[in-house]
Amino acid sequence: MLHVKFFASIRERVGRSQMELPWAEGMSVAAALQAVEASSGVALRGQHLLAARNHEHVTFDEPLADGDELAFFPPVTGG
Amino acid sequence: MLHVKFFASIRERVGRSQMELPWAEGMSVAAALQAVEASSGVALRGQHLLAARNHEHVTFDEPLADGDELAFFPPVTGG
Amino acid sequence: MQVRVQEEDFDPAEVLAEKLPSACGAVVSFVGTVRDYSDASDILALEIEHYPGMTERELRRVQEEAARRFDILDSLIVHRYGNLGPSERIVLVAVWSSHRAAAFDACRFLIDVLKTSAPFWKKEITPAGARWVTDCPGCRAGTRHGHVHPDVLQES
Amino acid sequence: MQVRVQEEDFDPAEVLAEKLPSACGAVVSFVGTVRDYSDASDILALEIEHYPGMTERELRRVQEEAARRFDILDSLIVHRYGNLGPSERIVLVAVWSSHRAAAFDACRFLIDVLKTSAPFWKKEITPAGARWVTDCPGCRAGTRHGHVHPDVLQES
Repeated sequence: MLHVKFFASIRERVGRSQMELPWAEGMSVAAALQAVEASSGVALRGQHLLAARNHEHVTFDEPLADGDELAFFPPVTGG
Repeated sequence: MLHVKFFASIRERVGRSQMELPWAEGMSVAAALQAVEASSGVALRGQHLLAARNHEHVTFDEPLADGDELAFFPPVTGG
Repeated sequence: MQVRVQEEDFDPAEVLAEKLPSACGAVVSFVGTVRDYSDASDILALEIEHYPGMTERELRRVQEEAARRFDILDSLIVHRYGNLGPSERIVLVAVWSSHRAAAFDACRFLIDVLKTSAPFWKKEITPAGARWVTDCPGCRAGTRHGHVHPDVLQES
Repeated sequence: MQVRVQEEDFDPAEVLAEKLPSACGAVVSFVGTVRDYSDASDILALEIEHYPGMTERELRRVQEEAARRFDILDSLIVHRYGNLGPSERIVLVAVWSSHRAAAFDACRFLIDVLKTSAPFWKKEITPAGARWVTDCPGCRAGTRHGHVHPDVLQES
């Protein structure tokens, strides 16, 4: 199982702050994003998007492990 | 008349914090410094020395006017 | 080194007074506040969202990088989230060092890197409605930068 | 813009809280404190001498130059004189600006220029006795710099 979180404009676009996704061997962040799009019916690919795996910034080719916390969010604007 | 002030290590070297000097037409800061040395018997030329005229940094060729406040001091070390 | 992520306001003096290493000669601090304007429209308030857990972790990572890069004694980051009105404090970054050059460099490094890596997002509440701040300098300049655009996933 | 030259201590929080222009987005401040060591010997205290009148004038001049060079809203300099013990505050420089880059640049400019032009002199009181701090970076480097050496008066 993957625990997926959404923040800021991505959270609003998806319409929820989190979802669970089935995990599959060899799954990357990009594959999980496709699963999010399929599950929510919302296209995210045109957006400026960052991903984090277990609280660390990762690129979209990062492989995932069962139980990971995955997050999608727009470029950060803190400070 | 010139009102001459000394600060920090220069004050201690001269042995006083101020003196009055007669002013002469065409007198420069360098000439005033020579007069200070003659009057105090203390050589200042080997020192790292700055000069100010009426509260503004000046170079030693700056001409002086009657009644000026002149100051000699070492490089500043504030902050 | 300390990181605080909190909803409540903070008193810069109080947090700075808590720590002063004895060999310290310089303290440089940066306080970011809510401006009452942004581009054309008036800002009534700012909503700051964060990612609990990751935000703290990322701020600590940035702090550790600053400690490696610069000759400093200590650093502190305080960042707020939630609803903030005009001129309220958002963030405080402070650096203690024996010498001022390292303190200035490290403080600037911390706030610059924090702004591009710590998961905080700002939403501006204006008379015309609410909108997410989407200022990404890298996107604007079109240069290679911190985040991947999914529309170029195939290339990466 | 404000300059304060005073013997008594100051509370950075209090002086910073007094002024906050409404368009302000960034406050950068520098606080310089007495270090408890300098080169090899321990510092028991610092005596700071100044030139009443010229010191204030020179600080205001530096402030005006910063206001011309950088896009800032306000600045403040507080500098103490007299007898200061280890870890006591010596100087505070603060800059208010809409954007942080200008605030950092102006604050650094103010403290750098202040250190080479404002008439303050430090005397270190150590267990081995008192000695004037004679740190002139220009003299050390042998480069052309802010003050004239009387031993080269003939050349100038």
